[in-house]
Amino acid sequence: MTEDRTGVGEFAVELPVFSGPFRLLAELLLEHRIDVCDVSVAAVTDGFLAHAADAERWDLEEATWFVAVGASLLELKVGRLMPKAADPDEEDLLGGSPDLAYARSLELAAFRTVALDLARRFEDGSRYFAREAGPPEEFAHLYPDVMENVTADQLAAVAAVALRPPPLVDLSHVQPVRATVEEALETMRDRLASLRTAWFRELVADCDERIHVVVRFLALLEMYREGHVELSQAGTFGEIEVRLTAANGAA
Amino acid sequence: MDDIALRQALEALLFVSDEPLSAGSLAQAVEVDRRTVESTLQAMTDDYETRSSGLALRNVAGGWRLSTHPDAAPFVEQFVLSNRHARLTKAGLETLAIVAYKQPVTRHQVAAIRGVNSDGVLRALTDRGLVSEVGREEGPGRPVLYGTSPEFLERLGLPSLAALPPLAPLLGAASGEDA
Amino acid sequence: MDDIALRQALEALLFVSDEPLSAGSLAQAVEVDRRTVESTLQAMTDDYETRSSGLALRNVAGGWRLSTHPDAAPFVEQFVLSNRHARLTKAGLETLAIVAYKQPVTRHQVAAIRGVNSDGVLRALTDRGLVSEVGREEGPGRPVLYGTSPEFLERLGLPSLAALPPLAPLLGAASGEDA
Repeated sequence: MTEDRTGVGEFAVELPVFSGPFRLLAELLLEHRIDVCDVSVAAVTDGFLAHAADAERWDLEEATWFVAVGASLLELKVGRLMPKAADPDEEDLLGGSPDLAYARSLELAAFRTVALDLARRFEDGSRYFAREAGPPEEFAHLYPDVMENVTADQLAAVAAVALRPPPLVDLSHVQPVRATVEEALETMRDRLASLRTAWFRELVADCDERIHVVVRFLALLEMYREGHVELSQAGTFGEIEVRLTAANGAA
Repeated sequence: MDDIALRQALEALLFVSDEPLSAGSLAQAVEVDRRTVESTLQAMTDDYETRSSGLALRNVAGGWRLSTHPDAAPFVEQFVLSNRHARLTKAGLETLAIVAYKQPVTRHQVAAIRGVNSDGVLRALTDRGLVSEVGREEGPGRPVLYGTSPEFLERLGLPSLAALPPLAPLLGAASGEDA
Repeated sequence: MDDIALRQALEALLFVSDEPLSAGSLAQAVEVDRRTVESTLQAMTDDYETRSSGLALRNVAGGWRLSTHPDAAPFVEQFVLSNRHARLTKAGLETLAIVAYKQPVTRHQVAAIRGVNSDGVLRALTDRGLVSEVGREEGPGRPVLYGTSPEFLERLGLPSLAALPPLAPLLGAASGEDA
């Protein structure tokens, strides 16, 4: 593996689908020119770590860049790997013709406008409450057989609607990694508020999985970027000391 | 709240309720003192009568209840008899479905699921012999537990409760994207 | 039957029904000609309004429906606590609009217009009683056709689908805007 020490992105990777500088690979992946599923992010990471070990010093900015790109790739990959509901394919949706696609986008815009009008009418309509109690009980004797037209399937359908748990909040649009970084940020702020100074190792002691450690590290970088913590490391792969900055401590 | 707004609120509440409402609970709902509510209800009773309304307000055992006026009873009877497709009200069907699938279940649990007080509906279903008291729950107040009756199964032509259509496939089909 | 008796009978019938009643079926029930029934219902609608009743009569979903007056809504809402009036999501409204204007329409057609799979939303709208299966399309797979339900019109306070705001001017406006 040849390495150019001018920048972390220049380190070369050797993969079945690509060999060359990592920065180029990252661009190709982000532009969807290479399928992210054909790339082992772990192998790329190993390459980066080997490069970093050879490097004379650990450059935090370069490391951040690598982690950010790595996170994007993981996110892309997660997006590709997660099962999705069987959507109609793109060609179906666009009808195959750009003109038709354009006409449909106009149609959808019209429906969205109308939907606003429907929302207003629903809002007005929701202020009227109809009576569902049926005839008062003095008329109950007139219809002895209330079950006449009721079927078991009908009951099941009604029960399913009544008993269905409230829908889960749809998180599909949230980037999973970022959401977790926010949590990790909170955790790190809480810990450091009491500890003030800690080893990174201590801050991730309760992490069960590597992804959690990665996410805590990202959170730490975020705090560093905002000047809330200072980081120091004795040497490559040495212990990372995390210190709450004075400004932050005063808050 | 002025008298007109008070009457409006009381009439609306009595209209949607499927059982008698006490003056106390109505007073609480409209946030007006009970005495005022009672005298207003009395005045409303007379009003329905004098303006020959199709409705009648009555102070019965459990409280105040809006009902059809006796003069209109022949039409209502005929209508009820001819209206063959809607014997069990929506409320009745929903309550019966909940009892069937959640039994044994308390009044309170049914109300929590439906989002409305369901005492009247449960009583009507009990009167019909479709639902029955099957025991009491352990714990404070020992509330009555309801379940479906053998007659319920018979009417549906089912050998046992186990023969009710499974709910899981219907529940499982719910998607993350809701309307 | 004189006007007072007719009003009384109509009010009582509207009170006991749990769905909108057409002028025709009301006319049949009270044995009065339809035209008289219609003009009486119209006069009653105005009456409820002018005398600040807690009730309101509306011509919705192809029939007449008695309900509480919107002015009393805050009290009723508190009392009923129903989740039936829960707001629809954007996706729900959009899908509902498409079904309303394109009905009868298949799942696939809805998805093609929205550009996303809409099975979950359609399902939720069906559960909420706003959309229903209205048939099956001829052709391979015989896909289910969806349409809006009478409850949809009732919730919107519309007498019929013809009363929906026209879509054509919006399509024109949208096409004039940008490319």
